[in-house]
Amino acid sequence: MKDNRSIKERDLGSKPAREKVKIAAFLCKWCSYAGADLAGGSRKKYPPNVIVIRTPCSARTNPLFVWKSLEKGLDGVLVSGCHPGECHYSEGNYHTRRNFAVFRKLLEYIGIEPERFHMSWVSAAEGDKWAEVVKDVVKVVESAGPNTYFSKKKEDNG
Amino acid sequence: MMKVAYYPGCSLHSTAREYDISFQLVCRKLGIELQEIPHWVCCGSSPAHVTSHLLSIALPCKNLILAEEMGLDTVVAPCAACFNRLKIAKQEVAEDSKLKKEVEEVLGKPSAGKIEVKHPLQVIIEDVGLKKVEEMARRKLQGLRVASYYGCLLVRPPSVINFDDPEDPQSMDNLVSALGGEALPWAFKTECCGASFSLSETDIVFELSGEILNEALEAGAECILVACPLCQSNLDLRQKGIEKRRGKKFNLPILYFTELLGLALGMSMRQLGLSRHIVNPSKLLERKLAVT
Amino acid sequence: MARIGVFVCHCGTNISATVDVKKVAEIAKGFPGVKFTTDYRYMCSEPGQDLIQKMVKEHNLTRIVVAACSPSLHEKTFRTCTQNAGLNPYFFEMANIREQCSWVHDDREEATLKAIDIVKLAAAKVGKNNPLQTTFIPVEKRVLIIGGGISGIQAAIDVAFNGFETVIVEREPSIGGRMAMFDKTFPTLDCAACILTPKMVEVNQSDLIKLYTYSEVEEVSGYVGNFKVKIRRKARLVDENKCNGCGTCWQRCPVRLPSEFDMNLGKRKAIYVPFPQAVPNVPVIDQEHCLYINKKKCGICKKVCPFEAIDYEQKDEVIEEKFGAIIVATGFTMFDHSIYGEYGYGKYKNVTTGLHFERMLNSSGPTGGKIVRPSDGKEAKKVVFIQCVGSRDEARGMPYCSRLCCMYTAKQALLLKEHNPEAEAYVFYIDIRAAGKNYEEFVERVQDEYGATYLRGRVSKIFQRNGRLMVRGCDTLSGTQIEIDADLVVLATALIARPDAIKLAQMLHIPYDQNRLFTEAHPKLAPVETVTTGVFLTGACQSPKDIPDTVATASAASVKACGLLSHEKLPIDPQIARVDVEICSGCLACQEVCPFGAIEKEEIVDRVTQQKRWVAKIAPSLCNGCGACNTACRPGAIDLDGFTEEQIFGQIESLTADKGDER
Amino acid sequence: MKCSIASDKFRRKFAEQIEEICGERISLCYQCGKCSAGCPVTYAMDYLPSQITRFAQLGLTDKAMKSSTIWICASCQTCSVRCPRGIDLAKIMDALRILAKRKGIVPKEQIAPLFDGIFLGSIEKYGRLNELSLITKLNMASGRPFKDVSLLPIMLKKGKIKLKPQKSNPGKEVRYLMRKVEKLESK
Amino acid sequence: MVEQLRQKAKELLKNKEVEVIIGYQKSNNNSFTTPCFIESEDGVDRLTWDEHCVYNLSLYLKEVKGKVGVVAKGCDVKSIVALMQENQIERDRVKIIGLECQMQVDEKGQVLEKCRTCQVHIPGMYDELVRSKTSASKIESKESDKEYSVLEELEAKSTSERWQFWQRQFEKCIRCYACRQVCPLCYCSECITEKSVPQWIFPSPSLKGNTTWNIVRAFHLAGRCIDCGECERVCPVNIPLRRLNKKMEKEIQTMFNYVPGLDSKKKPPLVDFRVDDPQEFIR
Repeated sequence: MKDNRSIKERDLGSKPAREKVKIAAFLCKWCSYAGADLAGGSRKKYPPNVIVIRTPCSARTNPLFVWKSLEKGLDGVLVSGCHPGECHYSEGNYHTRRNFAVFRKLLEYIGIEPERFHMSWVSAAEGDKWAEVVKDVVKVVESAGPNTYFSKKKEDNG
Repeated sequence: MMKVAYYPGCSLHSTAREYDISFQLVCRKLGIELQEIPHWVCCGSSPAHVTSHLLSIALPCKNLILAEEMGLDTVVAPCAACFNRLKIAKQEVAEDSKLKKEVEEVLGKPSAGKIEVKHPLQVIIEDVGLKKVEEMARRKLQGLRVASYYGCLLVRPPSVINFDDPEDPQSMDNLVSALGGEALPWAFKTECCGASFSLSETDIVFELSGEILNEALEAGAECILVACPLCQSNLDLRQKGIEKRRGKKFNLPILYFTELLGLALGMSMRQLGLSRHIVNPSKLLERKLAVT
Repeated sequence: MARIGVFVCHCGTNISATVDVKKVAEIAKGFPGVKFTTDYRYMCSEPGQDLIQKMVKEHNLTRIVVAACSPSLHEKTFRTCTQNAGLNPYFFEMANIREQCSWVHDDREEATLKAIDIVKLAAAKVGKNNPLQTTFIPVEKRVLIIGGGISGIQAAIDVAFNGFETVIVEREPSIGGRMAMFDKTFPTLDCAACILTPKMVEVNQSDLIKLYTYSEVEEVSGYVGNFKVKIRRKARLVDENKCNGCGTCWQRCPVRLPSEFDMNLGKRKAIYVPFPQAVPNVPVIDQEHCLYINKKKCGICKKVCPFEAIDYEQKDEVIEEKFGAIIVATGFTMFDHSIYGEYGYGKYKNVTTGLHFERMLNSSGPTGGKIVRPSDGKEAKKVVFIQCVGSRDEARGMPYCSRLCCMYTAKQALLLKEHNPEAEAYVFYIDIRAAGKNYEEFVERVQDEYGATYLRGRVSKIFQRNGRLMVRGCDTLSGTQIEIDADLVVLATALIARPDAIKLAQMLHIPYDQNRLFTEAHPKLAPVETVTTGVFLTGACQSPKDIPDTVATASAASVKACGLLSHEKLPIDPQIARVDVEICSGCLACQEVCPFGAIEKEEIVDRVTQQKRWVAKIAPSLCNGCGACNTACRPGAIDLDGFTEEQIFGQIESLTADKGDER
Repeated sequence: MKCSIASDKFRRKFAEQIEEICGERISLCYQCGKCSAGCPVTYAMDYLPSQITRFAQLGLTDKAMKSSTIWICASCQTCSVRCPRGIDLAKIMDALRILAKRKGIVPKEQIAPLFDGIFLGSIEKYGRLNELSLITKLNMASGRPFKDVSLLPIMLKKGKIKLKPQKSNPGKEVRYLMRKVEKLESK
Repeated sequence: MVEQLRQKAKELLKNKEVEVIIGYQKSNNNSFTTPCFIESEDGVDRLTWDEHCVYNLSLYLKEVKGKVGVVAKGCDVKSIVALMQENQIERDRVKIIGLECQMQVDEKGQVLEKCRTCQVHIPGMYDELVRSKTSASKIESKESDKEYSVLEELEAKSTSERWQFWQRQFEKCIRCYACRQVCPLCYCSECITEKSVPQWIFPSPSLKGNTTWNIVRAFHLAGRCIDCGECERVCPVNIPLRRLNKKMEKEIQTMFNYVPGLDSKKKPPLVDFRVDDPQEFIR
């Protein structure tokens, strides 16, 4: 995660308080959603900026959902699924990985900050990891600030 | 005509002159032009890699760069130790970008990446081909019973060397069979002769080389074929001492495969420098091959 | 327009301590379509559920949102409750404000705002839920068992005992598998044949068990309850119905060949039964070597057969049968040690494997129970056993432990001593893994009573000197290198998946691991199931197993299969993919990504052009509802019920409709 | 002799040091002993090669580095080729020797390290190995002045060694290269 | 060459191997060529071939039913391969008359950008081949003509500069969908943009809708676009669409070592995977 690491290295703590970012997270129900549940079960604390949309498999998450989220004004998107080789449907997350490997390149090329899209593998046993991922993602999205892609020109309501 | 860079290494200019002579002669005959790398340096052999990893990579790389600067795409190294060090250096630099940077800093030049490192056996088997060798042979080996001894460094580690089998190599055996000799199956083809201890821990050489000689003799060998100056020196120079310790006569000539190939191609023992061997091979060769 | 009811749960104080549930209920009133909201202490309790049902009636609600814990806990509970309220059970969504909200945030205001978002998300989705009907499929009450070793035999007996019909498909001419080759079994030293043969006979005599030996599964289609299976019955050239196994033919056959069953240590004929107790006791003609088939000479077997059972013209036959469930019992094969140059590349005759040794021990085996050197047939007095050959070897073999070699090696060392008390047994091992019942005690006996010499270390080289084997090993416990001259070396080679395991896995749509071993649905809680409903695993095709474990999994798998078959009909989850053929352009990208082979190509007549064209068709019973096909479908012709595009768009939109409004 | 195992942190650091030098992970070793079984020179070692790896795993660095084993290893790579975990033990032996040299705990009685130094000295001077000078210097340094003297006449006669160093002398370049290596490594 | 082409076309029609041949004919009023559909032997004289034949005629293959012959350059054949890969045409229904092309030119007589870096001047698949006397593959390419050099300028820009660049481009879009109509791989009978429940793309021209449309199209073509360049050629407002598609092509080639349109037996990259695919971007 080259791009984000460089951002993480910057001191984010000293940034002035700004508008709270909102992030949609598409989680597969078998691993990452269960991992997020486990984080709750073990009372791991993390920032409240991430709202979860539950999907059967990460492969259900069409890359274009990510674009629609950004188009509609969300500040960041996270997609999370089972670790490779652990997909409940045996190979769904391999397809997810390919789709997003390509799609994130398109986003960047079109001029979307790489800070806005994130992906992770979180298993049902990784409650801690889920909390860490959320903390990280929120930090990085905050560094990019609120989504203003279309806010200056309000010419349609699509 | 095939043109390759030639890295003789220290031994071929000293203890293994006859390997140098016979290899050059054989190459000329087979249509391979050898161009010695100007100002080549020692590959660092056994002491470098136990002293400094960087040094053990930088020294061979220095030679690879020199060879590449000659505009050739292959360098041939007859000494198995040199061959091994050159191959390892090339691979490690290719796989480790950090090491690559360090080596380039030491050498002040971009490291060579394209040049291929080969052992003479590889050139003869892969580039010339046994078929051609067989056609060109003027003398048959007349069933000469040969134990081919490859040593450790010629075939190990297989992931780097990528030539022949690490446990039961066949290239010299195939050459012997192609030339009409009898290639003996035996189990000590890649056992260590103690090469690096030749001068420091000579007792180990006596022990290990003694085992090899013994096993070859038991297998019915009349001579041992080698492809490395260190193997040759240990088995030849130390043979008398081994005989004394074991109380057993071996009298096994230790021939370079280039020498046997040279004989098959019609050259004389004198041309090939066979008089330089400590265990005199002339009786055997005169008797079996009727060469002079 | 949907009329949504939102029910916010306090979960005691689990939620209400951090989330202002009253406020959540209050604000939710303003969400599109929401007609009623309330909060309650325990929604999942009986009074809570009653409340929902009452409010549905009172406010004429058509959709329910319960904001409480994770759907993995109570989705099912509230679906039933929704159904009891007279609504379609899928007109319900759960908003997870406990695990993913109240438990992970401290700030009450922030947590409340987030809970509101979560409820909004659920309300946006539930408004667009489709009524889904659970469908049922009838069940074919037969079980297919692939493989007729001890595992398949046990499974067949258990299924038959439950009163269901089963078919065993076995590739070899006889059932019995590897166990039929063994001499005695550890740790009790029962004779393998004595405990296996009665089971083989039972299988043969059961009215409910059909045997297709010398047969292979060629194609599997369909789904749980309705598998259609094509089976190739290879031509035996002997009529099974006429032959009574008298043996005249094979006694007279002039062709002598190495016997595979005897690991090439003994001979068989070109017409043969693999071993005397074979079931069925009907020979097969080896077409590759039969003189009549190849040269039109001989023909003796046909001449001497008193029942005219020999039929040289017989051809392979492919039959198709239907099954409700499939049990995979294909077993294992042995690792080929000839990749190890240091052990002589398989060239030394006296370097053998455990199975060779097993045949030699067997008194009805090729050596009549004598332990000999295969090179010259002389008695082997000094035997070196080497464990972990190909096991626990990431570099060139299998990374895993083969699990039973420790035990059978100990058994073989013991039997060697029993056959010849003068013989010496040396065992090179790395760790002794003897974790079964009475296993450790057994190994102790072998070392103590029988005096087998155990050396802890791996052997590095075996070579031949003067016709004897030199074994160069090491005893790491004493710190010494050891060289033993042996008559015979017995390698405990790894148990590995069969070479064609992947082909079968693809046919059945079951996953396999990096070692080509079939993968169970869950390593702990579903150890004999696979992710393909209706396909079960038993025995060593899943991982190396000894006989007790194999028999246990066979019984487990048969219970699972019978459980399925005990239903007249099976429900299928309606949250699956469907194709809009009007939009589908037939690129079949969906077919490429479907992990279950649930998508087929179907020819339809276009409604507008009246021309034929291809479209994708989904088999509902094979679809598991992962949604990979949706993503692959460019025009959006596929949708996934329960997670439709409209629902997900609605969820995204709900999050952004009033972005910043709350702040 | 009782021996207490080094702390976790120390062991990890030592393992990392070895990995840093040679890229091999000692933690992969599960002590099957195949290296020791195939090693041609165990008979001359005080500990088995597998025991050296074990010492390294336990952080018993002195035990590993002061053993004769690491100096007796002939670098023949038999162990590396056959290791079921794919560990290149020959490289670990190299790394231990390098570490021992760095720490200055090379046992006096070991001749191999003397040989290494004199060999490198020779190529530092001449760019290539001068065998005659190597033999004489090594014999003097190891206190065996007459070792192999009986072989000298025949070697001279057969042209195996020459009294004069070779004509070409790329020593300068090797010296330059060695300085650079030292500089880089001291960083 | 033209004679050879007409001869081959004639034979195909005569032997009833095809019912119709899709080719190029001279247009009436200028040096340009237009597609033509020839159903009888005597019509073959209309066929022509020169550097002005730029259209990708594979576009019509799906529409024309029955046995059909098509005149195709190397790049066009790539789209035929892609269509076969995606089940849209059956190989045995189509006879390909491959043409060795000599670099096609635009209205101004300039060699097309795509031709300068083309690797398939001789088609990779054909039933009949018409060779050229002046082979284009012999024409030396310049250093600046590297496969992806067209992307370099934009790639070097910062994220926000790129956003502004593309926004300026998309602002121009009038949603005429000419890019889609001319694309051989945009064959869906109903395009996602026509879908209203849910609405993926806001239908009338607007910056947001235009951006979404172009992103959706670029992603739908990822791993499939064979770079015939037709979309960019027909765009009335000159949006540099090739730079979008080429970028996807480059990334997919780097990550998955896949080039579209070369092998009809291969799975397209976005419905395929390898266990060791790159994933350094995933936490």
